[in-house]
Amino acid sequence: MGSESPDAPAASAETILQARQVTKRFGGLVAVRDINLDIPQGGIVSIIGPNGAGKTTFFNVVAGIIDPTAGTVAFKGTTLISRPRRVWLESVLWVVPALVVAIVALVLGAGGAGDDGLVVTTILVAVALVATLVVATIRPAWYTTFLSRLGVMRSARPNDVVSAGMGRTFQNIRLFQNMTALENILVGMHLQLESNMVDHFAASRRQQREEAAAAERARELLRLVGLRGRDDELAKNLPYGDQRRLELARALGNRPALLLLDEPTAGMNPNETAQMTALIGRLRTDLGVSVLLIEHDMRVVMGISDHILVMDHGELISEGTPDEVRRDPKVIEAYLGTGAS
Amino acid sequence: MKLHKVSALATVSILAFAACSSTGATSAPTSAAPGASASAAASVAAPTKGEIKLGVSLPLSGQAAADGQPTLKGAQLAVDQANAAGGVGGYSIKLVPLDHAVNGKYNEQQGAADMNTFIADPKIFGVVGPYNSAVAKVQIPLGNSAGLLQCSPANTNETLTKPEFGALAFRKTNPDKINYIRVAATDDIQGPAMAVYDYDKLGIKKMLIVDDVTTFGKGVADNFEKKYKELGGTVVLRQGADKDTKDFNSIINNAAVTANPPDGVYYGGVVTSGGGLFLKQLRQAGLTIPFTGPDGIVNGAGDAKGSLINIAGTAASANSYGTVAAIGDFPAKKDFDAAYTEHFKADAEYKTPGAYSGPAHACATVMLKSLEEAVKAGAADDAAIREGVRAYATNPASKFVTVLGDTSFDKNGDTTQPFISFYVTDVAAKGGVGDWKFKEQLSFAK
Amino acid sequence: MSAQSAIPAPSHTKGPGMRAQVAAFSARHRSTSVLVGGSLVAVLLAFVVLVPPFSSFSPQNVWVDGFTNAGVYILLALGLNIVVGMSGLLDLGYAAFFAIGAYVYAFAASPFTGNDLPFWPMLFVGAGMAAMFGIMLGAPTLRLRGDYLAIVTLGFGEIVPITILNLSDYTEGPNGIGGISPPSIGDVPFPTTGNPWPYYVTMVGLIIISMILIYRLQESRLGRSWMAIREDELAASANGINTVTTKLLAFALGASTAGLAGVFLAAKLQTVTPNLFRFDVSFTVLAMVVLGGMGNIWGVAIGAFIVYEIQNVVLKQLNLFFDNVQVPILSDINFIEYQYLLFGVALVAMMLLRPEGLFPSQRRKRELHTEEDAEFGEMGDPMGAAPE
Amino acid sequence: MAGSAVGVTASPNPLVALRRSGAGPYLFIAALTVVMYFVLGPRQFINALTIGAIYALVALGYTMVYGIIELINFAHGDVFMVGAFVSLFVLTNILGQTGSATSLEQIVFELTVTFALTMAAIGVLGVVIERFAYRPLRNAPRLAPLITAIGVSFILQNIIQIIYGPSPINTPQVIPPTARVDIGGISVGWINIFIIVTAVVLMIGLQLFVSRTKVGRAMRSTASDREAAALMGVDINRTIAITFLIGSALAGAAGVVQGLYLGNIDFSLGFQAGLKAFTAAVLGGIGNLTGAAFGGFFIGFVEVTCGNFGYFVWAQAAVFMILIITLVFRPAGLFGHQLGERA
Repeated sequence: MGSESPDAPAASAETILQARQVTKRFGGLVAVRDINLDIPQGGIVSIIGPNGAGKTTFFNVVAGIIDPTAGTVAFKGTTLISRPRRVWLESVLWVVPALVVAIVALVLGAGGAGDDGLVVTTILVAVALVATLVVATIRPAWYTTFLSRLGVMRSARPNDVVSAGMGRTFQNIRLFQNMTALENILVGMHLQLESNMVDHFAASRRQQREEAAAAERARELLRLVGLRGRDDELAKNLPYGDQRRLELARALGNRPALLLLDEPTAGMNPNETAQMTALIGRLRTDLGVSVLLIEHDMRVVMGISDHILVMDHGELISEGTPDEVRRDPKVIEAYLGTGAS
Repeated sequence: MKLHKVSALATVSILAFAACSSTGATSAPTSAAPGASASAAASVAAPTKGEIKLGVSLPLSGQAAADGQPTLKGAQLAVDQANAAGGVGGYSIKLVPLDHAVNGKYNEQQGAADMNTFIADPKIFGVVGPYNSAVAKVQIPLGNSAGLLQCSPANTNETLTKPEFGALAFRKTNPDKINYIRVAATDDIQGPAMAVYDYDKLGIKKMLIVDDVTTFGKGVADNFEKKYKELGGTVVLRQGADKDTKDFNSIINNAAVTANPPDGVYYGGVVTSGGGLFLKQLRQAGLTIPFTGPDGIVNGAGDAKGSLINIAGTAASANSYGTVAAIGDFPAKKDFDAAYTEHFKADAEYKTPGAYSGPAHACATVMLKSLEEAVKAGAADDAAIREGVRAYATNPASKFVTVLGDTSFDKNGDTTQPFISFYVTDVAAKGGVGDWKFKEQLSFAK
Repeated sequence: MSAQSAIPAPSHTKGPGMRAQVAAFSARHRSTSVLVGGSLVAVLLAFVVLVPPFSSFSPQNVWVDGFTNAGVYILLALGLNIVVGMSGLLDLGYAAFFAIGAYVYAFAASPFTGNDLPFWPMLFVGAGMAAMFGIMLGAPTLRLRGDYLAIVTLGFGEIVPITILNLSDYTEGPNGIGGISPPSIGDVPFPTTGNPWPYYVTMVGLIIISMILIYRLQESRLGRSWMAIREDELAASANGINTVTTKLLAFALGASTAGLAGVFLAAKLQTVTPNLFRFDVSFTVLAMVVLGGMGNIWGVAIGAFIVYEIQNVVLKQLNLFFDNVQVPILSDINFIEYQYLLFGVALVAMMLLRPEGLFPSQRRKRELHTEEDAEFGEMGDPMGAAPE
Repeated sequence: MAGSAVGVTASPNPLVALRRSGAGPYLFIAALTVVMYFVLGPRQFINALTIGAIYALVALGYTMVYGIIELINFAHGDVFMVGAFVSLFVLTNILGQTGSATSLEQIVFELTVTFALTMAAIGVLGVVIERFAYRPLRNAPRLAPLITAIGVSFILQNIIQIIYGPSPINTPQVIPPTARVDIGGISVGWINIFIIVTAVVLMIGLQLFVSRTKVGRAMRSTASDREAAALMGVDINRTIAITFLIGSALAGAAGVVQGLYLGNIDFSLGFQAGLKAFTAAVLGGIGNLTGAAFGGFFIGFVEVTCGNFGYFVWAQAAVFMILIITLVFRPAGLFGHQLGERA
C-alpha cells in the first residue's frame, strides 16, 4: 500500500477520488501535465480528448500501473499514488545486512581460516542477502513503515489499488483468453474469497461453500452485463462486444467503489455502444459505484457524465458539465483542429 | 561387435591360454608361450552345455563412450578368445553389455537398473564393471544381496572395499560375502606411490596439483598430496578443473608467473577428463617441468586416438610419468596390446587399447577362470554356478594369470598385486609417434 | 464447483459415449477418480509386462523396478508442471530442488553423518527444505520477466551441484554420500533387490497423493490465480492478485514436489552424488512436461513416463532387442552409439507433430480444435470472434 | 525495482543522473578493465580477453536470435561446436594442413579460406535448423521451440560423435601457439592478439551492419514489433532467416577460433560454451549486442580471476552468482533498458 504522507489532502467525505497536479514525463515528452480531478461519491466523471491526448497515461497512473513524475492521487482520503522517492535507496538497503555479516565474519577472522572460513562467510552473506530480499518481497508492514521513515516512497501497485476499492477495464481488452467467462469473473472476485492453503489441500467444506456462493454471484454479474448462460465459454470465443461486457463484469467482481473504464465502447457499433452506455448508467444507480470514464468519442459521454474533463497534448484544456464543455470553443478547436476520431 | 566374431576365430592370442587353461594358474607368467596356447586351444572340446552370459556394465555412449568403449572391448577380447578356444567349462560365453550413460554421462540410477537386470537374468554368472566409483557405490549393495560377482576394471576409490574407509555400508545384507573385486590398485596405494617417486626419484620439491573433481581424480590426488606433504614437499597450488574444462590457461599462467614456480605437476584424473589438454597447454605456455599422473594417463601410444601422447602431441608429452598398478615388465602387456590391435583392427574408432582395456580383459579373465573352476567343482544349475564363481574368485587362495600379471584378491576383494610400475614417455618410440616406456617397478607389498 | 467443469477428465478413460459422463463424474469426485485411475494404471502396468513382447526383454521384477525409477521422474514432472504448466514460469534449474531433497535424506540417514532418522517423516522434511530453497531463490528473482527468470533458475540449478561437488568436507564432494538406509516399515527394511514391490507401491502412493493435492490446488482460488498470471500477468494484478507472492507459492510447491522425489531417490539408490542432479535432469523434466501437455496433470504424468521409458529403456535395449529377434541388418548396428540422435529426433518430431503436447489440457484443445465445442453447444457467435 | 526511478527529472541524486545519462555501464566497464589489469597482471589479463572474446562471439548469436524471436536457442552452443569441426575439416581435408603454418602468406591464405568456408557452412546450418525446427512452431506454445532446440542439440552432438568419435581430436594450430611478441615489455602470444582482434572486428562489423544497412533496420523493426514490421512490408521469414544466418556464422567463426586457440576439440564442447554464452547474453541485457559482447568478456574475466586465485572449480558458480545478483538489481541486464518490475 502507498504510505501515508503528511501532505495528504484532507478529502471531503463525498469526494472519493482526488488527483492533484498529476504529471508524467517520458524522457523529454510530457504525456500528462498538472491534472487535477475530483470524483464525488457516486458520480460519473469522464475524460475526453483526441487520441494521444494522454488520457490513458493519466488513467494508468491512477490505476497504479505507471508511477507519476509528480503529483498525488488520493482515494477515500488515503494517498495511494505519488512520485516514488529514493527508491534507489531501497535497493542499496538490500545489501546492507549482507555487508554487515561479511565485515563481522572477516573481523572475527574467517579470512584467516582459509577455504572453510571463506566458504562459511560466503554462505552467511548469501543467507543474509536472500533473507533481506525475502522480506523485501513479502513487504510486511514494519518494512514499509521503516522505508517511509527513511523517506523511501513507493507508489501503490495495481493490486494495492484494487484492494483499496477500485476496479478497471482495459482499452484493448485484457481478458484471460483461455479461461471461461465464469472463471474470468471468479478471478475478478479474488480478494472477496478467503479460503487459504489448508482449505485448498483439504478441499474443505468451507471452500466448497465459498466457491459455490462465488460462482452464484459470478452468474449474477454475468446476467447483470447480459451474458446469461455463457458461463463455460472460453473468453476468447466470445463476440467482441460480449468480451467488453465480460471485462466490465470482471472489474465488478471485487465490489469496487470506483470503476475505471478505459474507452469501454471502443470498436463497438452504435447499437452496442448504446447498450454499454445504458449499462454504465445502471451500474451507478443499482450498485452505487462511482465511475471514471475515458473516451475519445464525445457523443458517448455526453449522456451519462456529470462532469467532463477535456485533455489535449497532455494538458487540461477545459472542464465542466457536458453543456459547458460542448460549448467551449477550445474543445471544438481541439477536435476539429486535430481532426481526430 | 559380432562383426568381429570371424576375426576372433582367426586370432587366438596367447591370452586364450591365460583365459581358459587349467594349469595356467600356477605357472609363471613367462610360461605363457604361444606354443602352449595352441595346444591348450586345440585340447578344448567344442561347447556342449550351450550359452552362459557375462554382463558388462559401463557408460558406453556420449562423452562417456571414450571411457567405456575401449574398456568394453578389453572384456570383449577375452570372451572372444575364450569362445575361439572352445568355450569355458563346456559353455559358450555371451557378452551382454548395458550402457548406463544418460545424456552422455554415467548415471547411478541407470547403473542400478542395469545391475537389477543382470541379477534377474539367471544366465548371468558375473558382471564386469562399472567404470565410475559412484556407480559402484550403487551397484555393490545390489550385487551383495543377490550374491552376484562383479569385477571392476577401473574403480580405485578405497571406500568401496576397505572396511576402515566405511566399505561395510555397501555390504549391509551380507557383510562377509564379498561380491565385488577389482584389479586396479586403490588410490591409497597408487597416489602415494607416485608421490614417493616424484619426491625421491625425480627430485621434485614444489608441486602443482590439478584434479578433475571426479571420485577417481580427486581421490588419487588427495592421497598423493597427503603423502607428498609427509615426505616434505611443498604444494605450490592445488586446483580442481572439472571434466568439462577445455582451457587450463588460467591455472597454468598462474603457475608460470608465480613467485615460487612449481618444478613438477601431478594431474589427478584421466585423459578423457582433460589430462591431454592440460599437458598440451602446459607445454605451449613454455613449462617443460615433469608431468606426472595415475594410470588414467597411461593410455597408449601417440598413434592411438585419444591417448595422452596423441592429444598433447608427441613432442609436448616428453618428460611425462605415469603409474600403472601392474608388473610393468610382464610380457603379456605387450602381447595384449598386439592381440587387441589385431582383434579390433576393423574398428575405426577403438583400434588401439585404452587405459582400462587391459584391466577389463583381466577382469573377464578372472570371471572366466572362476567359471571354469566352479563348473569343475560340480556347479550344474545357474544359481550354483553364480555362487561358485563368486566363491572361487573371492577366495584369497585362488590365483589368476591376467595381462596385469599374477593376481589374487584379498578378503575385501582388492587385488593383492603388490606392484606399481612407473612408465615414462618415449618420444622416439614407434617410429617417432611416441609411446610409454616401462621405467621401473616398486613393490608395495604390505 | 464450476471451476472443475473446465478440468479435463483423466486421459486414460476413453470411450466416446460415456466420455461426457466420466468427465462429469471425475470432476465431481476428483480425488476418488484419481485414486481409482492411478491404482488401475499401476496394476495394469505391473502385469502387462508379463505378456510378450515385454516379457521377452526382462522379467517382471526388472520392469517394475524400472517403473519405480520412472515414477521419480513422474513426480518431478508433476511438480514442474505447477511452475511451468499452471503458472507459466520457465524454470530451468528444477534439478536443484531434487538435489536438495535427496541430500536432506542423505544427511538424515547415512553413516557419513551418523544419523539414522526414519524415512517417512523425512519425506516431509525434504519437501519442506526444498520449498524453503524455492522461496529463497524465488523471492529475489520472481520480479524478473519470463526468460530472465529462466536463466536465473538455470544458474541456481548449476550453483547447487557445483557447491555440493566442491564442499567435500560437508558433502563428500564427488564421492557422494553412500550407505543411506532404505525405508523400513516397523523394523523391516525394504529389500535392496529381487523384490521391487515395496518401492513400487510407495512410489505409486506418492504419485497418487501428489496428483490429488495438485488437482485440488488447480481447482482452488490459488490455481485460478496461477492460471490468470499465466494468461496475462498485468490483468491478473489489476484484479487484485499479488503476483509476486502467488508466483512464490507456485515456486515453493513445485520445489517441494521435487524434494519429495529427491528423498525417495536417495532412499532407493542408497547413494547420492552431485552427478545425479546436473542440468540435463532439469531439461529432461522440462521436455517431459511440455511433451505431456503443459497444465494437464494426467498428460504430464504420462508424458514423463513415455519420455523416461524411451530414453532409459527402449533406446538402451534396442541392441538386445535386435539380438533377440535376429533382424539381419539391424542386429549389426550398434544402437548405443545412435541413441541420442534417436532421442533428439524423437523430441523434435513429437514437438512438430503435437506442438501443444501429446495430451493438451482440455482448454487448449478447445482453442485449437473448436469443432469440439460444437458438442457442448457452446460456440460463440462466429462472426464476432475476438480479433487475434 | 531500482528501475522505477528512471526518468525522475531535476533529481539531486548523482546516481540517478548518471543512470539517466546511460554512461553508467561504460564507465563501469572502463573501471573494471583497469582494475582487472592490475589484479590479474598482463599475462592473465590477455588470457581473460582471449577466452572472453570467444564467449562474446557465441553470445552475439544467442542474443540476436533471442532479440528477434524470443527463443532461447539451446542448440546454438552445438552450432558453435559444429563450427569447430567444420574448420577442422576445411583445414585438414581441403587445405591439407597439419600442425602450424610456416610462412605468413600461408597463414593469411589458410585462415581466410577457413573462416570464409566455415562461416558460410555454419550460417547455412543455422538457417536450416531455423527452417525445420523452429519456423513450424512460430505460433505454437512458447516452450515448444525450446524443446526442439534441445532435441537439435542432441542431434548435432550425436552426428559429430558418429563421424569423429567421442575422443578429443587435434586441430592444426595454423598460428604457431608458441609464437610471441613483445608489446611494451609484455610478451603476448600472436594467437591471443589474432583472436581478440578478430572478435572485435566481427563485433564492429555486426554493429555497423545492424545499424546502417537496410536488412539491419528490418531486423531491428522485426525485433521490436513483428506485426508492425510486417505491415511495413518487411519480409519476416527472410529477416529471421538472415538473423540465424549471421548469428550462426559468428558461432562458426568462434568455432574456428576455438580450434586455433586450443588445438584440440571434441563433440561435447558445445553445451558448456553455450551455457556461458547464454549467461553472457543475459548479463549484458539479452537482445542487446553491446551487452552480449561485454557479457562474454566479463565471464572470461570472472573465470580467469577464479583460476588465478586457486578457485577454478568455483568459476561457474561465481559467474551465475554474479548474474543473479546483477539481475536482482538491474532486472533487464546491464545494458538492457530497465523496464522495472511492472513491464
